[in-house]
Amino acid sequence: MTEILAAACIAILVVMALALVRAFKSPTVYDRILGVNMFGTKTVLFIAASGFLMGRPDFLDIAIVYALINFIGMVAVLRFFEYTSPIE
Amino acid sequence: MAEFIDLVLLAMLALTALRIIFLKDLFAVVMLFGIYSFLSALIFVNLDAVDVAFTEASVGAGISTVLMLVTLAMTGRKEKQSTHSTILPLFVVLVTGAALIYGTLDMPPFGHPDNPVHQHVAPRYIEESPKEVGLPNMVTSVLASYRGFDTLGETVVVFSAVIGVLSLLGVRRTKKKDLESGLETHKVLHVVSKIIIPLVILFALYVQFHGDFGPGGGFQAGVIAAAAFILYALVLGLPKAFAVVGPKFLQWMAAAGVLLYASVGLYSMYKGGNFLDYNTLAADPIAGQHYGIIIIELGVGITVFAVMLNIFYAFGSQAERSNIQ
Amino acid sequence: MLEQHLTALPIILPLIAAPIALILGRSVLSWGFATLASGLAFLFSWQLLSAALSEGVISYAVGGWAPPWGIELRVDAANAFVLLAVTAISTLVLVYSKDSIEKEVKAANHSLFYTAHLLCLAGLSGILITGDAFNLFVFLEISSLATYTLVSLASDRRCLTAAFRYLVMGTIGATFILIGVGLLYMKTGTLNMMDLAVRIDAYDSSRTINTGLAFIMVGVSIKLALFPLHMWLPPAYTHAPSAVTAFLASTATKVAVYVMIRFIFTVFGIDHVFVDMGMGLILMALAVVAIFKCSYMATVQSNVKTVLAYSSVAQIGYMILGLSLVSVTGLMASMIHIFNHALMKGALFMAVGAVFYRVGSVDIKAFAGLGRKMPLTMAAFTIAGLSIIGVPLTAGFVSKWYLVTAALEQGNWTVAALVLIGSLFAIVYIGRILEAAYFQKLPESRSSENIKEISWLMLVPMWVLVIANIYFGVDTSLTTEAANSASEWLFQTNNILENNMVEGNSQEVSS
Amino acid sequence: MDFLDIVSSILLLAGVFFGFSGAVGLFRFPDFFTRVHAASVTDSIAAILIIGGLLLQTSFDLNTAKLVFILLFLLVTSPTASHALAKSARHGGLLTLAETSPQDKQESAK
Amino acid sequence: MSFILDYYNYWVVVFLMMAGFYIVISANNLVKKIVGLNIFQTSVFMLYISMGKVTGGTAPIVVEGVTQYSNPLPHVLILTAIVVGVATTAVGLSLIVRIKRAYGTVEENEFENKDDAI
Repeated sequence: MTEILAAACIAILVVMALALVRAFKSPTVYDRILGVNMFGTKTVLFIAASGFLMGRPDFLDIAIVYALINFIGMVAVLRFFEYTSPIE
Repeated sequence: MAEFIDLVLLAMLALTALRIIFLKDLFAVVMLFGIYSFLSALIFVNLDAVDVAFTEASVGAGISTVLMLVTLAMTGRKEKQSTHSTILPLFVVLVTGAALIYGTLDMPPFGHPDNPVHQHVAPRYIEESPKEVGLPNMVTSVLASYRGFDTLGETVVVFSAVIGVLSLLGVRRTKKKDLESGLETHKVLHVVSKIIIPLVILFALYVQFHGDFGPGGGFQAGVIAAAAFILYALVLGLPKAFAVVGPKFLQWMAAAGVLLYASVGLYSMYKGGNFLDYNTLAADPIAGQHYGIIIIELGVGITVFAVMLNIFYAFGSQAERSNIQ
Repeated sequence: MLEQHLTALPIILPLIAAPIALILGRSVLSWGFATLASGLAFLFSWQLLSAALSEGVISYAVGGWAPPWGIELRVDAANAFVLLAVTAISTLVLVYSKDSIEKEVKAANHSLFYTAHLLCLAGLSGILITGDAFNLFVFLEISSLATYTLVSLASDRRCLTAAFRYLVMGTIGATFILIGVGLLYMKTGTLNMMDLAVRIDAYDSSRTINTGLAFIMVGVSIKLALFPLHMWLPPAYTHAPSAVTAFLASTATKVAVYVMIRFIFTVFGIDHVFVDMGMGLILMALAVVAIFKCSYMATVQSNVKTVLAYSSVAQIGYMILGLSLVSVTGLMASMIHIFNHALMKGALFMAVGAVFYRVGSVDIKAFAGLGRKMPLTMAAFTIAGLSIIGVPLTAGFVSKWYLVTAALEQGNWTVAALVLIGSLFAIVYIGRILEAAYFQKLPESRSSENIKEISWLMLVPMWVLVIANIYFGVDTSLTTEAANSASEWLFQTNNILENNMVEGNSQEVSS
Repeated sequence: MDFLDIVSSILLLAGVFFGFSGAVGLFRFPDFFTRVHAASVTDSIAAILIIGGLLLQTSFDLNTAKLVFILLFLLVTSPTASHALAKSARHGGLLTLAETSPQDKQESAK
Repeated sequence: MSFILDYYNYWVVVFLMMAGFYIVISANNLVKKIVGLNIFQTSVFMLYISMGKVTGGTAPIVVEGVTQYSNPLPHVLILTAIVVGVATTAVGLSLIVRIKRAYGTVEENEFENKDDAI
């Protein structure tokens, strides 16, 4: 089972890396936000999976915080665009 | 496995930092900073510092990023071309970095259990604190009891931050005519936020009172509760948030939290112990530690909640003001 | 009960008073309350100094946890002496600030001002009293955050950029200290200063410890505005409200000098810093350059607050020069100068603030003819200015005297001569202002303005400091006794710790 | 490996697969609205599958409750965020591929 | 090879610190300076947390059957330091907002020209 969890963790890391690349370089601002958002949700999954991998799954609280902060960040970004034009 | 994950995360961090140096779009810089915070919190989880990760995720990626975004809304998104020379900063950084690398050469190896750090002082926390303080979470024991004075200082730091922000920005009550702020057009967001906010506050209470047994505590709970209200203010607009908790009330709350903390210390002095000596709070030292820690964590939570929300109010009301003009 | 907690009270008192001052809200109420709290802190630190002089060292375990595990407050002659100066100046400045602030700070911010002042005082007392390296960082940040706030409260927009620059530099400095403390912790496993001192010696030649020392030194140098890192200081002092400048100029940098002394003499040990690392020469060179470069800068400024700010950087040079001589007398000269300079600069900036209160400008031109219009203020300025120059019978003379003595003790004629030449610059920049005040006529255009002497509430604290300047210039027993025992104490602990190290090593070998 | 472990592994791997395909979609789809579609749909399914897989690893205690909470939270917030983002992009004046090059579309329809 | 394994963590952390430090002292835009300051501080936090790690240890919350815990003290210190960091950030950002209102710009070289020296 550990191997499967480890494989899953590594795969999620790869997805995170791809999202990170999108956040680094993207055709439009919205793509960047999309990349950041995807990075956030994948991080939540990563924490959950790695908690089981490391044998201390009682730290899921952190994953909840991540999910929450990710959402608030998105709302803040949307609010930000009410003030400034998103087109670069 | 932990080492491998550590390495991958460090590599991502390094790339993010490099990218931030060269980006000129400040919005992207702030987004990447949020990612940087998230990543470093992941590293903290991976290095067993769960309480720290908790705080870093909620503070660094949450509060700091939101505040930076609000500031950007007022100051503009583009960094202009610098006229400074880059040679001198580069030189300073290289010298400092070289000094640090030189310093690493005699460092105890990473993660080795025989390192001085793990041999002196810390063993007592690990071995004795469950007996002396009676809490399974050693970080909370050390934070609230052994180094309770530091934590009092930390609460006061937060308090001084709100003094600074209020004196610089002030919180102005918005007028009737700009009640139409908030993300009015996003109906789905309204509904979802209204469902989520009570859950988040519930979660904050859980973090506040479960901090003795798992990751969390007053500071994290305060930030999460503040985040719930920030979400409310973001979606429904500041005036509606003011109607729920007003800025003046928050100011008193912030002061009250610090006083609550300090009063535990004063009471223990009155009882004949030293400042913040919780053993004297009850007949049984362990019970005394329990009471002391619960009260001071509550004080920290109250102050941090009030301060974070009030800082957001101050920034938000400035942004709305500059938006109207 | 108070006896037992004397060590903790100077920190706790302003710390608790700050939120109460905010809750009080009304300007007059929070002013009275803040002054009361600061005055009480002064009384306690007075008792603390006498206790420290008689008992040697007083240790207080916060939370009842014994030192390396809990946080220790540790008072000896050295920090009790500086603490006395800090609390005294704070109380006087608070009395002074009631009127001064009304002119320079928005009414809505008055209670915030007093709160921030109390926080700053609590932070400074914390830095002085704590015996724990990380706790020092926490209090350093409390005082710094309060300071940034205080500086930015002025009405001139330039105070904002000054405060921002101060914030960036200050945070870099604090982060450097954090790195340094981290490196020490990594090698020793402890944060308590005495414990660090004992355990560092076992790692004397370690590269990690040396890097930690370097980072702490650079970080503290930023905080105390040692010469090449002083760029934040002149703008911050120039544009802050006058009461704030009077408070900061006479306390904040002094406390940072104390931190440097504490780290060099107690934590790292003289041999390590001066013999192995050769820091003595670097510090001495920087101090001499600071004295000359910044004294010269002071002579060419037109804003009187800037003149005094550059003069402060130069005076810090004297303090560093004293400790870089590595002798009991040299360190004693530094300690005396920390105390005396607080008295001088406090009085000078209060006088300048009084001029701003009446005239609305602190440009050197604005001083023209003030000798007649504001005789008491300008008399105070003159006496404090003479003290900066180092005229006999003033406090400034005493500190320069000991500094020169310390240099001559080591046969270091060059340093002694440089100190005296540096004083010549002080004659020039103080002389320019006095010349304007007494020998120039009030311009016609301003003769109609109603410029008169300021209220007694501002005059009394100013004159208390001026009289202290004369008193400590004539009767030097208190300052020299305290500074001497402080300096001897520092050398003594250093020696004890080094002997301990030798014994400890032999024990380790034998076991 | 007992039965639950096998099911759990299958769920995990399937979840990872969907997550990965979403990330690829982020790069390969032609315009923003299709990319948002790829990202948000796979986000939800990946969350369901991965957390479902992890749920089978718990012994029905507090952790189970927390996992369910995370899952519900993600299921509510993630699509909301994507929806709000797409809406905001639409209001901000971003066009779909079809709108930017109508000729191409007609030609390809023929 | 073991040398690299022993220290790679610290080296990357030093690199991160220096990247943050570089942004602080070279950036012209004040917001970016604050971002740099945050990166600098966050990296210092990582230095502390790295030294608290014990290989094979686990988070310092007592569970049955575990004897090897990581060092809780650096965690406590960094909790405090994070709070200090966000406090500084808040004050710095509010200064930036005021500077923007007073000068109309947040580029260092632009408002430097708008005032006389000092």
